[in-house]
Amino acid sequence: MEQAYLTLADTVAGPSGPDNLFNYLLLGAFLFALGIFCMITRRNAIGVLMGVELILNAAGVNFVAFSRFGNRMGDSPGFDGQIFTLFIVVLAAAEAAVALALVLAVFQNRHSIDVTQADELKW
Amino acid sequence: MPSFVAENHELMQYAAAFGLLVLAVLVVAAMLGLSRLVQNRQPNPDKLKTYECGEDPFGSGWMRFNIRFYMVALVFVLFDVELALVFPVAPIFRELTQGPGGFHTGLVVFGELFFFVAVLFLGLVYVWRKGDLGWARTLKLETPPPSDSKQG
Amino acid sequence: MSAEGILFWVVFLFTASSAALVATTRNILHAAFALGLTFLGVSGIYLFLHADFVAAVQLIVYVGGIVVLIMFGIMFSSHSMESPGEEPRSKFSLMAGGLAALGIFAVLVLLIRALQVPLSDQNSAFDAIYQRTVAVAPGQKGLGHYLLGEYLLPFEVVSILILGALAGAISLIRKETTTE
Amino acid sequence: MVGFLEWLLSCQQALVKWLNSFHGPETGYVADFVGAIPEGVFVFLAIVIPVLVVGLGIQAVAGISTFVERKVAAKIQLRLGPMECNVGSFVGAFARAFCEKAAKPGASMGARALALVLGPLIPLLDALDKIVTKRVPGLPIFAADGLKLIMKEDIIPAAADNWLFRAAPTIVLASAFAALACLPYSDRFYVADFNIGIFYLAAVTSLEVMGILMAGWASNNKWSLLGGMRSAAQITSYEIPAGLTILTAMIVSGTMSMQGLTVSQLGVDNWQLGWAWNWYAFSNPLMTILVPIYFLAALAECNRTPFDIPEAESELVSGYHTEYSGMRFALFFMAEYAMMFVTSAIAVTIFFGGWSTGIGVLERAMIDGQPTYDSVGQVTAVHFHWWGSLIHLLAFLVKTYLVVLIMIWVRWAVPRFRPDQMMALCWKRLMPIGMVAFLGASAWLLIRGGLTGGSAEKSLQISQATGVLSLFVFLAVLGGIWIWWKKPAQ
Repeated sequence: MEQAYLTLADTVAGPSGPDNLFNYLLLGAFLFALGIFCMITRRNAIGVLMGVELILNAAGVNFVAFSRFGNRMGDSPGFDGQIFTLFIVVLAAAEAAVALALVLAVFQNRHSIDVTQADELKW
Repeated sequence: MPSFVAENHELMQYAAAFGLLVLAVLVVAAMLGLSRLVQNRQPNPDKLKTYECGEDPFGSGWMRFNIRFYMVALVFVLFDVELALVFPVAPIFRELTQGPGGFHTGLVVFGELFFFVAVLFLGLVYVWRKGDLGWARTLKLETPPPSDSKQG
Repeated sequence: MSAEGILFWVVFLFTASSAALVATTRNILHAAFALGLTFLGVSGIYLFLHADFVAAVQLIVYVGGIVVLIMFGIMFSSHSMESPGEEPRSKFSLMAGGLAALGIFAVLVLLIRALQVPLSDQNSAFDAIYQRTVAVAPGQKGLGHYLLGEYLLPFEVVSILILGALAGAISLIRKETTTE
Repeated sequence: MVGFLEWLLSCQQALVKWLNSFHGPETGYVADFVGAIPEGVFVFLAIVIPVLVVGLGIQAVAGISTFVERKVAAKIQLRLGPMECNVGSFVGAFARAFCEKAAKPGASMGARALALVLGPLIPLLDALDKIVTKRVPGLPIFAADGLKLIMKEDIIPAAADNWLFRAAPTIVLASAFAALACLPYSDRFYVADFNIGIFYLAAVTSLEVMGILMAGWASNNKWSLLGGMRSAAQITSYEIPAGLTILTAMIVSGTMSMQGLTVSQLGVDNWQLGWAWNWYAFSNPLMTILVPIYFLAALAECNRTPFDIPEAESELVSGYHTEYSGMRFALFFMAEYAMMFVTSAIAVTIFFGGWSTGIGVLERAMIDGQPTYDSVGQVTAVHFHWWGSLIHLLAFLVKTYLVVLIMIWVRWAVPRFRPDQMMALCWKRLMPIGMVAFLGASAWLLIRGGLTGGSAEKSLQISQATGVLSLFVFLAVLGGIWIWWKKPAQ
């Protein structure tokens, strides 16, 4: 492995398709970046929440991918990543429930859920 | 057993689920296509109007509804999540309790499970006692239009 | 390419494109629907990782629960329902968001590459990481043992957390119904 | 499916062997060709053929169900149409008329091609008329109904959200279709048997909600939106009792796999093996209590009466599919009947022994080789003769369709709930009962483990005691339903 630099193609080098860890990491990175984009650009509070969900999914993909491919590296038998993803899903549900309740409460008071307009600390 | 199956047993099974999803899309396309071949299409503005029992539709169809729907979805999501966490525990319970010396392991596991479900039950009791499961309660309390209590 | 590989790329592209739709579509309800499809695709990805149980949880909680909740939320929170959430986005926020997303994506790709370099240095580990770990027993049984053993505390704490979330969210909404 | 692939591969080998037995050059070439077919082709076939069989089969079931529903409705409500209406031999007559028309100049090429196929079939269709059509009244209505649905104009309202409107029926149908993948049709003939079988089913059927909500929203119609919301609230709510039932079944059986659930209901290895009283509905009192709960949840998830609040035609025109016409409407209906079949199949699997016939002598005769047992004598794996598998397939379909028939019967015999009653029933009745049954089942399993201490003999005695108890509970449940039924209206 005398390569001085790696290209993007090398990033996903190795077996193609489902046998390659880096494909999953790439998908995770893509979902994460899209989630960030969604969070920044959306003015609707629920749209921002969708961005958060995308990011959480990106994290989940990475966790499960490492639990499958990474376990030869250490001594873990490989379910930790799945358990973590399980908890991520659960916490995402709790987060979505509370966040949407907050959004509805804000909407009730201000008749708008545009996050750019909810800029006073108190109303 | 052939090599492919030995390696991809589980994945190949899920390919069938994927195949059925694709088949559903194909069935929709085929049936709509077949229908498109034999049907007589003459759309006109009256036909394309939103159906409102023959009257001209007033306003948009997208209107606000009783917030109870939202309440139900919210309670559902949280209970659903709790169930989803109990699911992996349930199938191992039998093998933990049956068999020699299973009682003591089982007692611990049952305690853990009981705590979890008891908290779930507490949530149900809370929601119940606060009256959030009743459908038309607050509408009756605050604003009494009787027509609204049935709608929704 | 094997049939498995083709299937994988189909699911991969499906997930990525519906996620792109979530971020770019202007109609917020379309975004919610695309979000559901993204979750569906991600659960397919979990299947490729032999995490069948997590995939099912993803479906039942995300698609069956959270997406429905979000759809309800959208329906209850847009007051002009004519064009649900057709939101004009400012050029500035689009540019800022695009830059941030691109930057983060670039950093992540660099990180992934950085991960690959040490792996490729030690040949044995590099080979090992490409090998699928089929030796692990099928999903659900192991997960259950973990939840009751090593991860017992989070398992029980989560139930209390959800109770708290339930009480909090419900009381927020309840205030709405009574003051309305 | 794996078994099917093995069978295909063995067929290939047998064919090669047979062709080589001629020792001729021509057959030798063919043998080489057959032998050179890559394994991937067979893998593809092993996936696609079962998928097509169940996918097209469910459409046949849905079609038949609409007819059966009409017949049942007519029986109950004394409707004359499906009971009396018959024009005799219309299938053959229709084909003959079509072919005559196609033979005339000016007919389209498509019609001529169809006539070429249809023409030789006319004697067959006449025979069909003689045997079936003349004797079953109501068939012409069924045929006309299908024809009407196909020929109706497909209208998408101008105000609707075009894309979501088109996508919604696909989602609903896809969720019902995907569930077909892991139903235990038979011990040998099944599409797939996932490790997490029943959890997969619970997950996949919950996709339906998204489609229904989309249909309601995309129509831009007040009735549709209200119907879609009601439906979403109802289906999601009733998923919780259904999930509790499934959890209890998992606790009791110790497996999530649909085949595993079925095999675990074959019972213990003695003369009782395979008899119907081993089924969970008759052998475990807590499961017996859950039977009506799951049945109600299944009705609610299919939007069937008494839970047809989402499409209550006296209040909401037709609910979330008000704006759908023609074939798109038919797709929703197909999904509904497919969903009925799926939920019935789940009920049959977790309560009524899946593909088991329930006749111990017959099951014993069909077993090929020796079953394997766990430490307490419970059957864990068993292999049947191929004809036994066919009988099991038949048994599963008959049992499932019996449950579908009960659902149809209930639809025409019971009035609709109010939304608040529906909610109260789910959250205030079924949920607590389901939770208590779940905890009770696990507590009982614990006590049982303590009592037996792993001995097969004691385990058997306890099984028999609970079996008798469960029989009484089952009779009590039936009696309760009977009393409720006969109770004079207030």
